[in-house]
Amino acid sequence: MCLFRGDKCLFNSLEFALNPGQLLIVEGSNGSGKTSLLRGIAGLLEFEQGEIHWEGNPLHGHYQAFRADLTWFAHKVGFKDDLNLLENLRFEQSLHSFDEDSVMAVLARLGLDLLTELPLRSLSAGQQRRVALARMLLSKGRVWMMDEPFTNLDGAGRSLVDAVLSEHLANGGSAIVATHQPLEIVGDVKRVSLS
Amino acid sequence: MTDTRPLVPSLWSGFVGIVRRDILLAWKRPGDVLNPLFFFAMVSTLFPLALGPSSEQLGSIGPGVIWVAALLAALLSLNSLFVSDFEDGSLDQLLLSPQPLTVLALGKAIGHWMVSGLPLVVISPLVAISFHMPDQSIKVMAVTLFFGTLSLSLLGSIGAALTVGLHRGTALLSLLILPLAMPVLIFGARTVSLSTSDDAVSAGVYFLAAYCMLALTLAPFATAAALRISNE
Amino acid sequence: MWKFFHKLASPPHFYQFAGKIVPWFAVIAIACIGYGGFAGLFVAPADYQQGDAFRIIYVHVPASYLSMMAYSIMAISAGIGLIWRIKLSHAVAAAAAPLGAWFTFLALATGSIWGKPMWGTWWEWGDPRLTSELLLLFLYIGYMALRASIDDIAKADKASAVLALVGVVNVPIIHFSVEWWSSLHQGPTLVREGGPAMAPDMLYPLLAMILGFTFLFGALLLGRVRTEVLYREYRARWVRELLLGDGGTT
Amino acid sequence: MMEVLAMGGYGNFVWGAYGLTIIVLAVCIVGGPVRHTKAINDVRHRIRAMEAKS
Repeated sequence: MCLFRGDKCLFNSLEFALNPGQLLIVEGSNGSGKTSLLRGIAGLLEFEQGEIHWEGNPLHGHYQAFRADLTWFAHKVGFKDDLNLLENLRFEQSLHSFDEDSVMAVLARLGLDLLTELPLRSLSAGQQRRVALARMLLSKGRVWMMDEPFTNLDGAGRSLVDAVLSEHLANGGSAIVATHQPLEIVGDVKRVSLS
Repeated sequence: MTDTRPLVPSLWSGFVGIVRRDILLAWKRPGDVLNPLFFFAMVSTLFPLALGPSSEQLGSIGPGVIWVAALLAALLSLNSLFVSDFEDGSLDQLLLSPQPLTVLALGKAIGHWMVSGLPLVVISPLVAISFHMPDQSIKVMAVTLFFGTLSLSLLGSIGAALTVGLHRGTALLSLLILPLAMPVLIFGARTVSLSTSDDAVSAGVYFLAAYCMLALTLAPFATAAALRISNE
Repeated sequence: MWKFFHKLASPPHFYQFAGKIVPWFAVIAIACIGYGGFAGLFVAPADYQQGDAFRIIYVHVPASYLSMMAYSIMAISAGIGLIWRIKLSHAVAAAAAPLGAWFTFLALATGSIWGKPMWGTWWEWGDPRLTSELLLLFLYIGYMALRASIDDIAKADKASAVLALVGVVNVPIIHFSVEWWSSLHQGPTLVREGGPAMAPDMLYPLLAMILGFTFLFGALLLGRVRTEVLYREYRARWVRELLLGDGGTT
Repeated sequence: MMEVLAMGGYGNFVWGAYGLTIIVLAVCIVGGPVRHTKAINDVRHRIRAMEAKS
């Protein structure tokens, strides 16, 4: 896999495989291309060379099966500020299917169950990150891709992410996490560093 | 969650979902809807003030003025179509959803049309009356605007998708879309002015409907491709 | 045969190949335009209706023909570049646009100069050809404006390719609607020589001019594609050798 | 000779059109190589900059 940004070749001859129940941590200083690698794998941008395979066959051209399983967590929350939590989640349901009845349980676990009527604009940055976490928990996607999950999360939030991630891996899901902070995760962990 | 493949919601629920979301957003932010309408009304009243109240002259320029004002009002509201999604990250979620992006792009364009095009069609008779236009041409005006604004929203969604990442995209969007919107303007305005002198108007209306169908089928593909490119 | 095209698609071969045939195209263009221009101005008989003013046709028709041809070249190469991800064909589209715009401007200007003696005004809205030339110019300007506002070359290529494809679908529609629009207009009926109805010694210079302009366009296009190739392939080794290494022919 | 140049009274239109054509073609013909040399210099600087960095 090789990707250029401007003149610098961000990474080349990168090779890794991700199996169910495995976590891949992408390490590297800021600007080393972690986000670009994740966006490339997800299909948001194209690599110069290299290919992604999903369940054995090349991904290029038939992304739909892969995207049904993919859940994306990035700097930006991915929800509309003017809508409240429930309206956002109802729209999310038209994109990814998740079961209705577990919504309140997930929100309660994330401490958001009392904030469902407020527009997202009025939530704190930490709470908005938890809303994005709610999408991860609700979705049935087996592949999680998280870009810097720990930004503006306090201690409790951090341990929440660790717990949620470990559960996901325990259930046989896999995840790719790009971060430059340490991650205490129990389970099968692989590391790739871009620097 | 062993190896059960998550099922993808139906296309229709994707389409309806995005249209409902955009209308809800417009409902929560009425300014985005009303500003283009006021702009349309104001631009249409500029001309009588500028050209004097003589009614027969107004009657002849009425269709053209109303159509140009509708075109500009539609362009005004178009360039923010994808910008808010781009900034809060929901565009990434749209691109990464299992729903085909074409359907979602169509939903965005229809949502925009319902929020900006339809209100224009609804208030166009009021403005038409102020131009002393005969009754049947007010009806023709509404019909042509109905198809015209839908085509504009679809064409404009391509332009909006192309310029979403660029920070000075506003003027550029009109530069891209106006030449493409010329046929709609030509047929729309001329058909209405034909109806004032009660000539046959069906040819123009049929063309506008045909162009609208063409835009309805082709534009979403171009918008989807443009979104993927500018969101890289 | 296919191997030839395959080789041509690779930038270094194309760069060398284009460099070789540009002079040939230029020579053919100069010959044709020389003959066509001279014959058109001095040899061809004057038109019985318009007198010598009709000689402007020898510049106007090739220019407007090329303005359309350039747009279709731009759209086709944009489509190929987008579908098969060939950088070279995006370079062709990028090179074709400014040339097309210049020829469209030339067609517009010579058309209106021609209009002055015939219709008495520099700009006649009744003539559908002039109006659709003008709209074609706006399409070119929109394309070039979009390309200029995107810094990353690969992204600019793909975005402008989408616009070129959308534009090419609309060109016939614009042409049709302008024709319909001007047919309503009760402007002066237009009688103008054109097409095979012309006398042979009027026609040959026109064909020569069209051929000459086409080869000239070919030469200019290939030259500019080589420039665009450099901007897109600057990371490649052959560019490095070409520009820094042995400093061979540029 | 003079009456040939007059072009049957339309002289300035015909010569105006041809003159304009020559100007536009000249701009395109000259513009090509000028842009080419500029591109060569730009790319040279960029290659040197890339090598200096890596």
